[in-house]
Amino acid sequence: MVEAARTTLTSSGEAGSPAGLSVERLNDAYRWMVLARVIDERCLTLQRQGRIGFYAPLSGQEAAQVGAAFALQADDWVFPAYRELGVALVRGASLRSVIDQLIGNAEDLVRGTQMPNHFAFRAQNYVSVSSPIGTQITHAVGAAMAMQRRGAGRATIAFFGDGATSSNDFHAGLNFAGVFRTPTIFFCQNNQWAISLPRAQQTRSPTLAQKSEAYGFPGIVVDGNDVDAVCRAVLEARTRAVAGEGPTLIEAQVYRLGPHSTSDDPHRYRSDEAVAAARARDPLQLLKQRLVDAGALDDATDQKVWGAARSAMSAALEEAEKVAPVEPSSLFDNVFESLTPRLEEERSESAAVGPGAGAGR
Amino acid sequence: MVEAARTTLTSSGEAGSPAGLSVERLNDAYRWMVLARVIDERCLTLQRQGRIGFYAPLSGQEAAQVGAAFALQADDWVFPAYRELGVALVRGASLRSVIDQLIGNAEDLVRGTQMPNHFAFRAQNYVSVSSPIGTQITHAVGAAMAMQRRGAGRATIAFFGDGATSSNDFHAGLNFAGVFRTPTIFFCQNNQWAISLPRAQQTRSPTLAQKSEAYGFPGIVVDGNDVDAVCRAVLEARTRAVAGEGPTLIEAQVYRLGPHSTSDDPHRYRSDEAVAAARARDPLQLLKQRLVDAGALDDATDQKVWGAARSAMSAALEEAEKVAPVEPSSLFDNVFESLTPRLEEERSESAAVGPGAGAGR
Amino acid sequence: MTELTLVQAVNRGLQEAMRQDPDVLLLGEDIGVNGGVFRATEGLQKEFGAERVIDTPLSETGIVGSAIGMALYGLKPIAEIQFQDFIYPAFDQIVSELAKFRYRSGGQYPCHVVVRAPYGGGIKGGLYHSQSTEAYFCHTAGLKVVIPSTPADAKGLLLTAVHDPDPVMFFEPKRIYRSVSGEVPDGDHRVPFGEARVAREGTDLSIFAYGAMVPTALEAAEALARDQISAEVVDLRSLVPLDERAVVASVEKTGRAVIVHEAARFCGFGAELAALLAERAFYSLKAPVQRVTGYDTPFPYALENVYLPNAARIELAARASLRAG
Amino acid sequence: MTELTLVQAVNRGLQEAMRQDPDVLLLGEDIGVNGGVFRATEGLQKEFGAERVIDTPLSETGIVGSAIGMALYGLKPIAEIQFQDFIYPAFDQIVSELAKFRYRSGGQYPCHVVVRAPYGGGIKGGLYHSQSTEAYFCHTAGLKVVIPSTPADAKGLLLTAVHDPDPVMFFEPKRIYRSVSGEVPDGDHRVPFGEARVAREGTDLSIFAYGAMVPTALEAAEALARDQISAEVVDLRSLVPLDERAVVASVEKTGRAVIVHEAARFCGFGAELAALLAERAFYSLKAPVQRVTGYDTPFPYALENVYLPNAARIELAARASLRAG
Ligand SMILES: Cc1ncc(C[n+]2csc(CCOP(=O)(O)OP(=O)(O)O)c2C)c(N)n1
Ligand SMILES: Cc1ncc(C[n+]2csc(CCOP(=O)(O)OP(=O)(O)O)c2C)c(N)n1
Ligand SMILES: [Mg+2]
Ligand SMILES: [Mg+2]
Repeated sequence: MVEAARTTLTSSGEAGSPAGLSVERLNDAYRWMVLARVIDERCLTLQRQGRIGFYAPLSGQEAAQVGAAFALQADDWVFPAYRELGVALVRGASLRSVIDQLIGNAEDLVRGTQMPNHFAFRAQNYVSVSSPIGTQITHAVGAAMAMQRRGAGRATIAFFGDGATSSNDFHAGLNFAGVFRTPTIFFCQNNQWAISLPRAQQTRSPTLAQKSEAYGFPGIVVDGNDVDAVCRAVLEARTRAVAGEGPTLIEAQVYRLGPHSTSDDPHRYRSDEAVAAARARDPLQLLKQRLVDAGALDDATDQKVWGAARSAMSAALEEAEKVAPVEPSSLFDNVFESLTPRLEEERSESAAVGPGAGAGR
Repeated sequence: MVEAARTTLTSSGEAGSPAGLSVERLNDAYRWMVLARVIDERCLTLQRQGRIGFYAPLSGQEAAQVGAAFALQADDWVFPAYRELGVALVRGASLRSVIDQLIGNAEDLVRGTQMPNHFAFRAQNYVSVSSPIGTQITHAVGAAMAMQRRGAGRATIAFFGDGATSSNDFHAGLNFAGVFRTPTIFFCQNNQWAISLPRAQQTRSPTLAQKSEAYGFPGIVVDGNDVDAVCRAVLEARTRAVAGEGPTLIEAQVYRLGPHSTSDDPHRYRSDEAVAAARARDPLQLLKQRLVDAGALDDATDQKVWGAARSAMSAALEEAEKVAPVEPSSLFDNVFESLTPRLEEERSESAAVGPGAGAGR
Repeated sequence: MTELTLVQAVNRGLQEAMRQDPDVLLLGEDIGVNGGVFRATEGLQKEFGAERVIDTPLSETGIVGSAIGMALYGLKPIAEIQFQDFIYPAFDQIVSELAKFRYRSGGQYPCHVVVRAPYGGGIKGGLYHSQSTEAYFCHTAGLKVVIPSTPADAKGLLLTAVHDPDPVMFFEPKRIYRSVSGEVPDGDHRVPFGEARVAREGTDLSIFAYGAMVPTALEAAEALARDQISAEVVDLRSLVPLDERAVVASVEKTGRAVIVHEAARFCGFGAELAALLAERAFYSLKAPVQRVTGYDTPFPYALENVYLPNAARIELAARASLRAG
Repeated sequence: MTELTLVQAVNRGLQEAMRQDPDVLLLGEDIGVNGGVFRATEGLQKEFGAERVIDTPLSETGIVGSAIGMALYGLKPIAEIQFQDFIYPAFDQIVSELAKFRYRSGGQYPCHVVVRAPYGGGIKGGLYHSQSTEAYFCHTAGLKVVIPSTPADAKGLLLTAVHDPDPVMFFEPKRIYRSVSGEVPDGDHRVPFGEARVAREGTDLSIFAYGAMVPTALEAAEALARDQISAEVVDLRSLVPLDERAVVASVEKTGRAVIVHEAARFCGFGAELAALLAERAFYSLKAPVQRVTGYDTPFPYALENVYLPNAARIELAARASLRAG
């Protein structure tokens, strides 16, 4: 099994691998990917306009995310990082709820507690995102251990980046998963950068996938720009997981086309040429071409796809911006299930000061 | 290089590996190993008698420790765990200073601050031991990075156990070492147990040595009961290190013949038969046989070697037990280079209470 | 009722919780076949199997991280950290994740984990087997922090912790694991959080303590009583939520406070108690607040008896308080 | 003298230290070619090379652990943690190792590392880009803890930290990285540890603050002055060692204390200050001590302005103090 770590799955597939996505599903995938791209483009603008406070784009990672999400079942649990908006959408998180979170308004499911991109969608089994890198990896393993007790036929999937392979939780999580043979898929989107640090300086491991060998289970490298290949790799891993054959590490090789986040200026550390080269393999373009070649898409339809995504975005945004801001008193909610006496007092104290007192300087 | 991870060095050596130890050196090694074993036996008794508070024996790991220590230079830096007494002895730590530490008397080099076995011998470049598992591994890497700046021809070596391969610092340390190609030797004594947890439950990695591949450098499995093989493996790793070829992970396979420590009762979790089987490959017996076969040792001489070790131990113990206890006021030393006003106050407060006030219940 | 030592009471509490609810499970190092290095989990793997009493690899990061994952999915894991001194590799998981899951998900993902760890000195454990690190966790919003000082409370607070919907740090005074014993109710027994216990009533001054310092405080109170000084000893039991009312009420009665803990003084839990008194019992206080604590040094080995608060030091502080004001 | 922002002063402090001593080097995430996410290390890799300004893999454990190793060997590493919120993976290294190396080796292995981290709220950073975790480190014996509030102090305390033989946690108020500027001495400039700075003299009450809360406290003092209330503002600068004498002296003069910090109140640094006053300025205190702090919740996103102390809250507390007693 360890040998699999050296195998690169290509879109032509392998003997025994599940069949590829139908043209219909590929068409679906394309729509999700376009929607994700549209959200990215729009949000970068919204942030510049001060309408949202921060944004971390996923451009370049759409195929990896949509492909992975396509391979999952509703009962599987997703443990995402901050960049997995594409996965959330495919799993059914509404555009409105996404934008509510980006704004942090009164209808935001996380109640304005978190920065943009730090979603939680309980109904979609999309677990709450935190900023510290890698911490969700051990959670995915623990939840998978719980599934071993009472969640037959389910799996967990942890999403993380190339940088996260250096985290404590990567090591602990993969080791526990190996020892307890948990139904876990470790899905690493190697987008070649951890902010300004290139992949080559993150670790000397020839591939990230092969790190699984240190924990006694297989690792797979997959072309993350190929939605079909990604989907098949995750399907395979999921099949192994629910069959009790243990975890798999998948390295989806992609490229972060945009800045790390709206706080980042990538010109400081990488050349335009490198990005242009990566753009030549833009997953949206690759999939579009494939659909065009299959006669399933033409330019006019493509325009409509983009147009529909843009309208959906605008409509949701308009609604979300009408929602009231969060109530000041909600600051004290959800620290615990119920308020402690001290928190009650602080809530009163805070109400007495009044929101009118305004911010610090 | 990664392929080396699968290689088991045997005592017959490999093409290109340094020559084996001379009979003279093997004789030396035997004496150190006997001394270590004598200290172990004596200290288990001393602990039962309440003359020392705790002890962690190294029986079964003498060849691994003495073999590794033989391969090092005085200027190399050792980052030990709590079980590496054999290494300290070979590097020149005196028996007296060892026993002073076990007692925690006024001449203890660590001033009675630490539990037994938590040595520090600055003159021997044997860095201070702490209890948390694995933390010394990143220190060894940092010191090696410092050597890259101004310590040409030197290397660092981190000692740790099989359990420590699960620690955060193992992951961080090996990854940094790979990225920065540090002159570091990672020396794992896989004694098959982390207290009660057997090696197989620590990780599913087929060998511990191969974990190095995840960090892009070679790993080697060596028979840790063979002092010669260990020495050669470490020599090789050291040669690579000082030549700028980067780190090596060595897994010395041994067996912890005694309890984890004087607080442990191994009968709760392992069978006497398993231990008996391991005793059949007691490194002292193996080396003795080799020396006898080479005509370099006979029973009479062997008796003398043991006798000398026992006398040395008794003499040192007698001296050490005469030393005064540590001064109560020294409690406040070495928190910082000099006392802060608050610590000065606390020292006075403590002196005013007086040692006569006695302990809490 | 059964007469038990404190560690036996912990063991019975775990057993009771596991019998009550199949979703309760334990994970930690050496807790299975070995029964825990202090024997707190003795016999439990035998009764409940290796799938509910899980020996983990040597990684506190993994223990707490995976316990969180289990809790998110709906189980009720109890994670053991072998010594509180080894909790730091799990600190990120505890502070960044466990404490904040409910909050940051707007209540969607509560995270019901109990983290147990033996703490404190007095066992000749030196720097790394003696620490009292409760203040770190008390300062971390989102965690409850509980420390029993009697066998009955050990079982009763533990069962409350297991049924509490929030994360609970449950710290056990290992120094009195075996030296203290007492009657413990059989079966389900719960001691609520947020209620201090007056371990000894008194009128001249209040001594606040928790965990292993409670018997020491009582010993001091005994000694003071010989001189007709009536010391009240308040066992806080739950540090978060803190029974602030009981703390203030005691000082309103006595006018004097001596605060005792093993941890270093600076920014220790005693600072919060003293602050509380300076804010809320200001007009009742007749004398400066006294803290009797570990010194601001790492925990020593040879000199642990110099470092640790003892009855004599508490007595001295009490007398200083009585002389003042 | 040069007019600099606070973050520029940090940058000049690092540059000066590296020019003074070839053993000084920096390591951290994104500090090299990217110049740090706040630009604190801008230009330094260009001047000193990638071997002295080291971009590390994404591991705070590795950053602090390897910095310790470098320091043991004799270098003077300055480790950057990108946000103080991400210091927890290094907590074990800081608390178990960095803080205890000198002690546990009987002085044989001092461990001279400076750990820099931007801290605090006010930048819309939410739970994980806003925390103020100084209390954890202040409670840890063996660490010095320093927080500047002006550009001159930022440079001066940083240079003192680099030359100090002990481990120093150097926390930078990122919220005022650019909003505050001032004259900074060129070249070698040192501000000693353990000396508070009276940022504004006053007679009616004392406001204690540090870091980003100092300008806020001054703003409140300004507002109070309009009502003829004379507030003294004490900028603590060094939390460990703390200038206890200055704290006590100020309250001996004014009789009233308002303590301000961003961190949660419970067991925060303010508790230690209040305790100190309850112990050592007891007879001078005319009114209950007031704490104006972050609430006992995780740091929020949308409501950070409700959470964070501001001039209005400080004013209210000051007036309450003046009304009392
Ligand atoms: C523990 C921790 N350290 C540092 C950071 C700051 N930081 C945020 S994102 C990031 C890089 C993450 O890289 P990667 O894991 O590859 O994910 P990507 O952003 O590329 O999706 C860093 C260093 C953090 N969030 N958490
Ligand atoms: C971080 C941490 N967790 C737990 C412990 C308790 N503990 C002490 S030794 C040990 C087992 C160590 O096993 P290994 O690394 O194989 O070393 P060995 O004792 O076999 O030499 C454990 C769990 C510890 N010291 N540090
Ligand atoms: Mg990345
Ligand atoms: Mg071992």
